[in-house]
Amino acid sequence: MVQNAWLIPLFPLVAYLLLFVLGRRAQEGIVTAISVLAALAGFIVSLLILSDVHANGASAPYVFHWLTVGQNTLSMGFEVTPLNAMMLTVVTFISTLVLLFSKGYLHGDARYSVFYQYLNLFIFSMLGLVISPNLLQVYIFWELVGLCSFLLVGFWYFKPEAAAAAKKAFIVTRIGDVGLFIGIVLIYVATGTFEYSGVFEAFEAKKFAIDWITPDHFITLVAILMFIGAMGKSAQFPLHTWLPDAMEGPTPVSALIHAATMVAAGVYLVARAFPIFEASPDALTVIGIIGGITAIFAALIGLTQNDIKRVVAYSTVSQLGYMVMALGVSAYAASTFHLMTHAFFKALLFLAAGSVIHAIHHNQDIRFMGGLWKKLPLTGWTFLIGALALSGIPPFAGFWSKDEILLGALKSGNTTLFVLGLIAAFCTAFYIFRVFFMTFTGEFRGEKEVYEHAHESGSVMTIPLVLLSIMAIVAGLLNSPLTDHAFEHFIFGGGEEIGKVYDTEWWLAGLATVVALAGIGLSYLMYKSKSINPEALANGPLRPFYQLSLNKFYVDELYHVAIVKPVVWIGHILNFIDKWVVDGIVHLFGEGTYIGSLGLKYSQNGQVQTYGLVTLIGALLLIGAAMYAVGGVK
Amino acid sequence: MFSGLAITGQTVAFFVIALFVIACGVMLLSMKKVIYMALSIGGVFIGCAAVYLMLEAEFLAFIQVLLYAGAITIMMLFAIMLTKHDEIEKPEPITAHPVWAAIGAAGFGLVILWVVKFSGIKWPQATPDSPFQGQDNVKLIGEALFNQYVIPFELVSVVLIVALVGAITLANKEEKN
Amino acid sequence: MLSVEQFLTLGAILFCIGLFGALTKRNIIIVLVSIELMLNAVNINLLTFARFGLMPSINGQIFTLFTMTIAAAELAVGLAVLISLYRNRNTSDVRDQDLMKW
Amino acid sequence: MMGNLLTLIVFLPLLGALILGFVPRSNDSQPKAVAMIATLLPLLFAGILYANFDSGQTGMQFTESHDWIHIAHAFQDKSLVIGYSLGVDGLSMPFLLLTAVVTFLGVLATKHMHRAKEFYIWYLILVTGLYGCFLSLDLFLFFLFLEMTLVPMYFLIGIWGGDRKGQVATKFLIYRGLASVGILVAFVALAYKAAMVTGVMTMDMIAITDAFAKAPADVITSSFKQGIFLVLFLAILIEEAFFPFHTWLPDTHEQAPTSISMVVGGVLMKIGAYVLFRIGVGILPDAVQYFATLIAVIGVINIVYAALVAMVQRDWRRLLAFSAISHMGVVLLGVAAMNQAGLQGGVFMTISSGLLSGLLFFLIGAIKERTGTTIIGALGGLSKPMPILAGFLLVAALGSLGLPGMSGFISEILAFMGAFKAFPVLSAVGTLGIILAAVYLLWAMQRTTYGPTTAQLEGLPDARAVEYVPMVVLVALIILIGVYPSILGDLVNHTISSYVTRIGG
Repeated sequence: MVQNAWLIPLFPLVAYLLLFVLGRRAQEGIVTAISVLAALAGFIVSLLILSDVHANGASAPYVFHWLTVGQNTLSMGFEVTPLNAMMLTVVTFISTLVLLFSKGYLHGDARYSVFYQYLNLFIFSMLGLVISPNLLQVYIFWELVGLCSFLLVGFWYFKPEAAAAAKKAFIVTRIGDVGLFIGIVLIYVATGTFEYSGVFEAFEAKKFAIDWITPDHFITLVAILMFIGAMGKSAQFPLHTWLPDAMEGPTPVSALIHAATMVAAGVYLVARAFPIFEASPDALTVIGIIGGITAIFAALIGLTQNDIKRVVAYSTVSQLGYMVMALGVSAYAASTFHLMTHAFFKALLFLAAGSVIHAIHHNQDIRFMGGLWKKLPLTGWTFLIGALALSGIPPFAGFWSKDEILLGALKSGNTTLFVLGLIAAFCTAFYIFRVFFMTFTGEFRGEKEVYEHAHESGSVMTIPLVLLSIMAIVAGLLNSPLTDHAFEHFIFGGGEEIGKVYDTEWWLAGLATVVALAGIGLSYLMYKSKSINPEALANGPLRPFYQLSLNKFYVDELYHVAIVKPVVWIGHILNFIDKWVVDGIVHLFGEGTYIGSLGLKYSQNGQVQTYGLVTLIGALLLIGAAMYAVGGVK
Repeated sequence: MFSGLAITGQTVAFFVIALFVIACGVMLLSMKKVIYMALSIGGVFIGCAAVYLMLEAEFLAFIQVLLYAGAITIMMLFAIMLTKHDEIEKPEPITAHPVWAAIGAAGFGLVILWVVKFSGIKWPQATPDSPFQGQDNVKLIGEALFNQYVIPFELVSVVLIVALVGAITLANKEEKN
Repeated sequence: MLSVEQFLTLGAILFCIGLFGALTKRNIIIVLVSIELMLNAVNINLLTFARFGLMPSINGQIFTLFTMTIAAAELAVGLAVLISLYRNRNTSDVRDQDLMKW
Repeated sequence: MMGNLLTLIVFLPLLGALILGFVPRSNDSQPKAVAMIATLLPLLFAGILYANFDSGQTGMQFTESHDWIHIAHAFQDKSLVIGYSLGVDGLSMPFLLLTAVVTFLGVLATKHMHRAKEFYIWYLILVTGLYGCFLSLDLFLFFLFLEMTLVPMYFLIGIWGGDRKGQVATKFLIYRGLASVGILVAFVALAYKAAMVTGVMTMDMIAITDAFAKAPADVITSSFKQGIFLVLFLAILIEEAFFPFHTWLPDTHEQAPTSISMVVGGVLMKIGAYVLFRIGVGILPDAVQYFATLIAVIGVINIVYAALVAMVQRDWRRLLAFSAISHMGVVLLGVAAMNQAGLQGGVFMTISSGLLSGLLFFLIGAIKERTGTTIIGALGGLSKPMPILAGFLLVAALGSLGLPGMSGFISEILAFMGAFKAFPVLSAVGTLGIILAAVYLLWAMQRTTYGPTTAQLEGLPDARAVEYVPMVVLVALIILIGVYPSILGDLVNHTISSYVTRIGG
């Protein structure tokens, strides 16, 4: 079965080409049918492969020749490992549901078919990224998913904010991508190959064809460069700013790309290339710190945001921070496990949020929501499940995976990271329930008419919610003591352990649960029972902090002043130099010649005899000069 | 300069002719009336024809008389008649131009004289026997012209035709309007 | 015995007279005449080498013949231009023909 | 047939120009038809050549060689031999195909012109010059064809250009004329030195290459090679519009008509790169190696400088011109690396930049035709009235900023794979260009096709049927190279390998 893994990305590619040929006026039903069927077929093949891998372990990569460079060959191909079999399944599963959900969400949009084209292209690229057997191919699809993200964020091109957000998403991730680019090119220069296997061997042997740096430093350098790529894609601090803005895109896009799949690609890359990172303790420390900072930073911002999608987006950033932190403390299994569970419950949260937004006519501000439980019970339930999973309440998925990460952080001896993670967990529970209470309980604060018309969407939108809810509940059990850590065994492919694995500490699980419950409780007090007035807090003692959080710690503004403006200014200065100095010198020659000629033209008096005389004397002088040159008159 | 030059009939004739030619040339420069200038050039042409004879180019000497002394001089005279022929060059304030022209021309002449006389070039020894001895000059020219130089000859004839047509057109143009 | 030198000297003197005339005379006809003078000087040189040169041959005479032909053509066109000019501008002074100045 | 195919390719356009001379002036469609045939036939022949090309071979193929000018004792005892010789190898084949495609599409892209007949006559002469440059195996012949591109360009800009056409045409002529001087000096010096080895002053490239390859060090000293290379390199900097000799390019693109912009950006500008590969790397590899750092520094300066300047341009065409300069900086960086990946990346980038420039200038021309402007600020929301054009513009911009799956990416990564080996730090600075390319292209895209549509842009027509041909062909080629780079890589691989082995590295 494994040798047929190439079919999985092929399905969406074929779907994309079909839709492209059908054109933008294809019927919605046909478009949806093609897309969903393709994704479903991919999902089924993925499941078969998953079981195959579960039984037989990883396979060698299948590669074919792509380009010859002198004696070296660059190849493309595919491979199946436990990690990417898991990813394939998750991606195709969520893709199927999101494609289905979009039928309701995008219904009636003039560019409905285009939307599905882009989504299919994205799914193809994401799957291609996952099954890549070498870093070059990873980079290719890495950029392609970025492109699709750009296209989909800017799908409503006529909205200036959407256009700006799309551009920002592409450029900020590209800054990271350049890090990755340099990283893989350096790896190629040093090892002569892009293939994972060859690269890992070289890194283990620490033998590199590079002389300007010691092998150890080289490993650290490359690891950090590659991690910069991951930072961009997985929205790690300080390259996180694009992800919340990317919420300008349609909500299904946010669910698929900016929650479940693409943003996890950074984590996936670090996990897939873990031997590179493992070889450099310094790089791992950096990764852990960045992950920890991101987790707490995004969680703090999430506390005060009012846009329902942005809160969920910041929670995504925060959770990605968790995964990265886990990798930084070598908790490989925990990280990949959290990657999977997070994909389920975050997609769920986004789709539920989308369902809410769809029901109340594309309003996203939670200050103008409330009391929607009565109107949207199913959405309410599923959102609650997602929120519980995110908060880490047992037995929901998030509990098991987050607990593993905290355990890893604690056991690695890095107490700071552990404490950061714990605080972030508290914040997470608080803000997601803040959203829940403000959206579903109390009185509706928007226009009455909207509330009257709000109703649960059709089955195309609710079925995905239900399915994801189920996964959000049960997925966590896969790596619990109850199933004897089945996921861990699977992800290690029956071979030796990657990273570090620890036995469950029940006291820690209890502590995490208590912290999460505390967050929920505080949220309940503030937004449900109203026994604490949040306004008073925000305007009172916590005002500076509230402002900081509300304005996202002014990171965007800082970037604008410190990077964007100076670069544009440099551009203007250089343009000025180009126009007036470089081209100015050129024009100076031109003008100088012209002015000189203006004076010289008076020597042209039109008298043929004068010309003749001048020629004669000139000739004589030349003869004299020639005679002088050959040694004078003998 | 002329040391070692035996005084023979030939040399005497040469010097007489040369003096005549140069004198006519100087007259050309110094005459005031245009018509005299044109006449003195006739003298130069005839003198040149004599020089050609001394150089054993009988045919060319003949052509020279026919073409230059005959046709061209007459054509000049016609041209002068058609323009302001009685015009006398007015004396002008002396400018630097003629002075420089004189210096230039003299300088150029000196250079050539230097090359001819003092540069130490070994000129080929003059042979008393003519290289064309016993051969008919006209026949020689004719053979060369119609064998070796037939293409240049044809081209020259084309040039002449074009010049003829061109000259007529140029001179005619005004009368139509 | 006359040799190359004498004829060349004569040619040089004639040439210089022609040159001076061409550069200083005001009447266009005379300028043309001066140029003819220079051509004649050249012809003398050609014939000199045809007779006294290292490899005496008839070629020099042929060249002279061509020179004469071209000179005749030149003069014909020159005089035609002159007539035309005179008709248009009523002058035959070289110094008045300065349309090509700046 | 095969024997004379190259001559046919080179001179068919010229024949077309000759035929155009007999077409009545008033007719508008006939000149275009003639021009189309006169560029389509070479395209077909180039296709035939490509089909019969043996990419496993390093030498010249389909060669034609005739003695042309032979002057005995031209230099002391050495005779000067100039031949009419044409041929293609793995290096010139891509350039030949590029020329064939872009020049044909350039005719298609030409809209109604005043004085159409003269336009096409000049255009076809230009095309012959371009073909000749890439196919000549003789330095003299090459130079002749190079000059043949110069004069038509002067008139094409000077007559059919924008409001500053006179000034720009002159600027173009002077700049490229200067470059020609440098090239001529270098060529003569090369031939002269080669004569010291072979005994015959031949202008034949192959003979000179061989002579230089096996000349003992005391006959052709390394300082002499370095001197020639400096002169040649200076000429290439001008020819290729590198900082600080680049200012003719933005002006030219701004003022030239669309099809001419396509040909300039697509082919004409690439002659400099071709000379760099063929003469610089091919004949003087040790000099290139000697100046590698200098070349790399200039390359990096170009990448970053041009990208920064492009960022603040107001006119699409100027922006694209600077973008092309920035891309060609990558070529210099790749060449400076003097290894397989770098050189191959350089060739890839040259071809890719040619295709992308052709496409982008075509699209901007199409937009200008509809909206009457290329000022970025005056456009906006074009996706609504013309989704097809906007879509293609997006594809072209993405290709230009190096998106994988298109030709720009594989070129960039190959060049950097080579460059990082030789100059890690400089290359790292050069990668800034990758970010900046995204910044300025997406910024311009955002302002042009995204956002609300202004009232006067509402209802403008989208792409016409005939406009699909250039767009689809160019995009197809760009994607083909991006997805399956072997199609280009296999062509150049062996030739580049033979260069690399000559360096011994």
